[in-house]
Amino acid sequence: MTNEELKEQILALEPSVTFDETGEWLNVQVEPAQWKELARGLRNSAMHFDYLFCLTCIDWKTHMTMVYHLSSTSHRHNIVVKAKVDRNQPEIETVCDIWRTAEFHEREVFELFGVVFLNHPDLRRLILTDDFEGFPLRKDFEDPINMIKL
Amino acid sequence: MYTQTEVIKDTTASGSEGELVINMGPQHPATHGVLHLVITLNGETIKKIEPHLGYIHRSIEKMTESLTYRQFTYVTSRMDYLSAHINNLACAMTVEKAMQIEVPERAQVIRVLMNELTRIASHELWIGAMAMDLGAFTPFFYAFREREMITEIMEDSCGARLTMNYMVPGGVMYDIHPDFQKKVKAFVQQFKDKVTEYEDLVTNNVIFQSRTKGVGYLSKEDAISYGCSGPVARASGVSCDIRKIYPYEVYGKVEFDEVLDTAGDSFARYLVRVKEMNQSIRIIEQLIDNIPEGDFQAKTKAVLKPPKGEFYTRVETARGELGVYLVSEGGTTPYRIKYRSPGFSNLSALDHMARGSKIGDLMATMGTLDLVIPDIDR
Amino acid sequence: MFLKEYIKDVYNGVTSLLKGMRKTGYYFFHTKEIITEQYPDNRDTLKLAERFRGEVVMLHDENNEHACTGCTACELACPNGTIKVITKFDMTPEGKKKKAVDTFIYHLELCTMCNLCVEACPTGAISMAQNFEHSVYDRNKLTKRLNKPGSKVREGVE
Amino acid sequence: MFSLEGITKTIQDWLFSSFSPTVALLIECAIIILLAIALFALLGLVLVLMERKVAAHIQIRLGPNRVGPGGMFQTVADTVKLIMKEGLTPDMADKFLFNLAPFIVMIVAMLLLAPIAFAKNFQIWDINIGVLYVSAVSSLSVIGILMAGWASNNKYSLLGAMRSGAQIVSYELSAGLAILSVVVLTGSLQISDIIESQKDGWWLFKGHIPVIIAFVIFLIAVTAETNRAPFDLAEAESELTAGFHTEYSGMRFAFFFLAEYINIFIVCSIGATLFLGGWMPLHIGNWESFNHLMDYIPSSVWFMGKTFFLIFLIMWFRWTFPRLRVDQLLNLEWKYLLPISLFNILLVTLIAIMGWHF
Repeated sequence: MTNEELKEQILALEPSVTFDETGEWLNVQVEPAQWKELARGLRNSAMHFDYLFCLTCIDWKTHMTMVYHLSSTSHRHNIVVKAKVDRNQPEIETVCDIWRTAEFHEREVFELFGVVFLNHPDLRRLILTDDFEGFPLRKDFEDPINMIKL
Repeated sequence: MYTQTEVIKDTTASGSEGELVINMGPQHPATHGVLHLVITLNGETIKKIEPHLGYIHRSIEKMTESLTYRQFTYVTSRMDYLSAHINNLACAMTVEKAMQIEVPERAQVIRVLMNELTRIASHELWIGAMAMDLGAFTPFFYAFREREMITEIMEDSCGARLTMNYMVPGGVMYDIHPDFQKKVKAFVQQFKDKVTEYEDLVTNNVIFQSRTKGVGYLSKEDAISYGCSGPVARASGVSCDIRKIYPYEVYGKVEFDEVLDTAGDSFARYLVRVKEMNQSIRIIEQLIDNIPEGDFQAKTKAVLKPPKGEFYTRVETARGELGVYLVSEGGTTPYRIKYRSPGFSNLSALDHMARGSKIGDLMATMGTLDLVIPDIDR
Repeated sequence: MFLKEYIKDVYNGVTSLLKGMRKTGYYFFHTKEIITEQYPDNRDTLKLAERFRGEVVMLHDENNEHACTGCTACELACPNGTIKVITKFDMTPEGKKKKAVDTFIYHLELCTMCNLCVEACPTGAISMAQNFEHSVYDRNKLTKRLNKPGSKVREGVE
Repeated sequence: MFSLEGITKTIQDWLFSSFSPTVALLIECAIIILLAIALFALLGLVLVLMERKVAAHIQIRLGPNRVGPGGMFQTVADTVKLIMKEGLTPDMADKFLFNLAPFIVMIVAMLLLAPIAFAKNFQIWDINIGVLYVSAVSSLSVIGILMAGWASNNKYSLLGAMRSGAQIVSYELSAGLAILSVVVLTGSLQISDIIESQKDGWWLFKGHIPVIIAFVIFLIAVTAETNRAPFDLAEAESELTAGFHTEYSGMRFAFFFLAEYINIFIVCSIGATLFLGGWMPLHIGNWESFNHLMDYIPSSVWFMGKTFFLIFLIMWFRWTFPRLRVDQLLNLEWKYLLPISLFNILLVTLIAIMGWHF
């Protein structure tokens, strides 16, 4: 499907989204509150985005952005969905009941960025030790011992 | 939300009635490194597997934020060390995409040749290690004999055996060694002669077949949902070869088949990998005599400064789809890099695949997932 | 029919096992196939690839001259802080100040042999050597000074 | 010509002439114990080295080649290392059983040496139920393994011991039936009688196809009984780290290790005795001159040659095949080996009754 068709269908699912077409793929900006609904729609509608191949977060110092890269194994089209979350109290609905790969990726983002995924079945640390403090991939993270500044 | 300490403490006492909780790893012969699995058993039957990661987490994503665009490719050799070339290529391609660098044809062909050699080397090691997981020690050495030839080719041309750092933004670091073509042809011949050995020792062996057939089944829907890629997904019938779907470099110009199987069990994953080696040989044979003349590296500025924006590159490593997500703010260092590693997603399906099977089956399942722990932890 | 299947099963199983044994048996009796490299014994005949990256060295010619101008391009290119170049200012005969290398410090223990410094060097002063036997008892010995004492930059290298 | 028979006879005569019969018997016992222990140590060293060399050559490697010429003293060096190592006992282990287990395994292996005929008239105890004795005592070793697994307070050990229990108990059956087929043909349980009956040819050749089948089943069953690959589920390195002896270190580990190799030697010597004629030279029908020539080779050489050939076969299996899964292991026994050997024993009985064998 072309970007125009995708836009049309996504707007039909969720009218409040905004688009950005400067990158390689269509970027969809969505509010965290609407994300879960949109995700379900993207997975189950005719667009059939069944393959979540990348899930990550970016710390912009003022806010954080959750980034979801979606692909369809039948139509071979890709989109990027972004949801802005508050940096002080980052919260977003989990999508691991829609794409099960999200379970591990969300756990990773949870401990490296501190984003809390609501209704995640098993949200606990996967990589770091229990006594680890701070969120290492945030921009303001400082570790005087292990981080060597060149 | 409960913390990790509680889980590990829990394993010293047995679980609920009739359950046995064992820690497999971080030091265990079959976890190939430092994977830690907390396995709940009922007798020999697996009820639940919880992976615990992070024993080799170096936070390469964070490290990369303070490295320049020339420096950050070499770190990725340490991620999936068995497909170091392909990781480096993904990074180089991301920078090239961002800066719109045109890579010379010769460099592209060399890159593809190196990639396919890496893929064969990785699968050779996997065949040996997987047979070893199932208790056959000898194929490991036979596989390493052929792999040794590839590492020697790499050593000649790239200067290192495992962490080559050969792909640089704009092309490759050096031109190929004068003996490269001769040695690759010798390797192709040797591989074709010796591939029957794996068939005799492993593929057709009745014990091996009974250990892998019907073990660790993964359906097509689950493979997609768990984000599996590479041979793991292709054995379940998911067409996901990035080389075919989104061809990069000269993959669009060479003939090869995407190996697909529909059985979805460990034996199918085994077969897919073995057939993939043959396809790689096919690609190498097409390209080895047709390396075009020309530059091996495009002219680039000393300091690379990609424009502001977001770039995503997908390549097919030996394990599956590697994604490099680059967020650039226009500086000399990346603002954020995310590596979407194939092993991480493949591992997430392990619990689903191994539930209800025996401990022995777990070895077959884990072996055919082809986990490389630094790739999972990054 | 069941019996036929059963016998076929046993037959196929046994033949597949025998095939494997034939292969391993072949290697047992053909000792010339052995590929073991007797490493410390074959040191004299050991041939490393010419591009093998073992350590960074600075090339000196017979006049004890090198090509390093002290531009610190290698230091900037290094991802691990392996190289530290301490520069000084020499007086040229014309009385002008000229930047030159005083001490070229190389931390072998930090080096990952990525070759980026060699690529970055504009004058070809440093290169990779094939020596790979780096083990020493004291890690201080791994911090090396690459420019030989008394050496100076070659004439004409800018 | 050198003959062990002469030596033993001289010693016995001298002992009985110089001491009272009781003292002479006690001294004889002491000599035998010493010899058995010496044989144990020697066999351990030789077999471990042999295994490593066989493995190396199969795997296109050289194997140990640093200590002594061709690595001959590698195992000696290993033994010294193991003796010097600290023998750890896990914190919550059952200390008594934990320390007892390796000795039980060793004692069982030692007991099995008794009825084996190493050469012509060179046998510790020619008991009239020799074969029965062997199969009865050899099944005791499972007790030691279970004890080790249970007492270690380690879940891997426990799983390994449980597997081993199921495995040894079930493979006893087909090993027993395979042995029985030779007993049926010979009509005696005594080892010396069985060897004597193979004077004009080994049972493997005399007994037609059923005995060959019995021999193959015997080999498979004893491989399983000695916990060797492809049936090394009790140890199963990639699954259970080291199975029942995970927690053992130092000399106690060495005992398990040694017992494994001694057990291999014993089952192979039993196999050689039953199917390949023990110390009996290769005799072919009425080729008188050939048979005479064969008699010149000492009987001990014949016995050792046959035994080591079988040991080599078992090692060859180990370095070729993948490991079976625990349910497949039991399937193989109950669905394949047991029915086949039951059917086979009927055939053997038929042959014995009709006198069809040579």
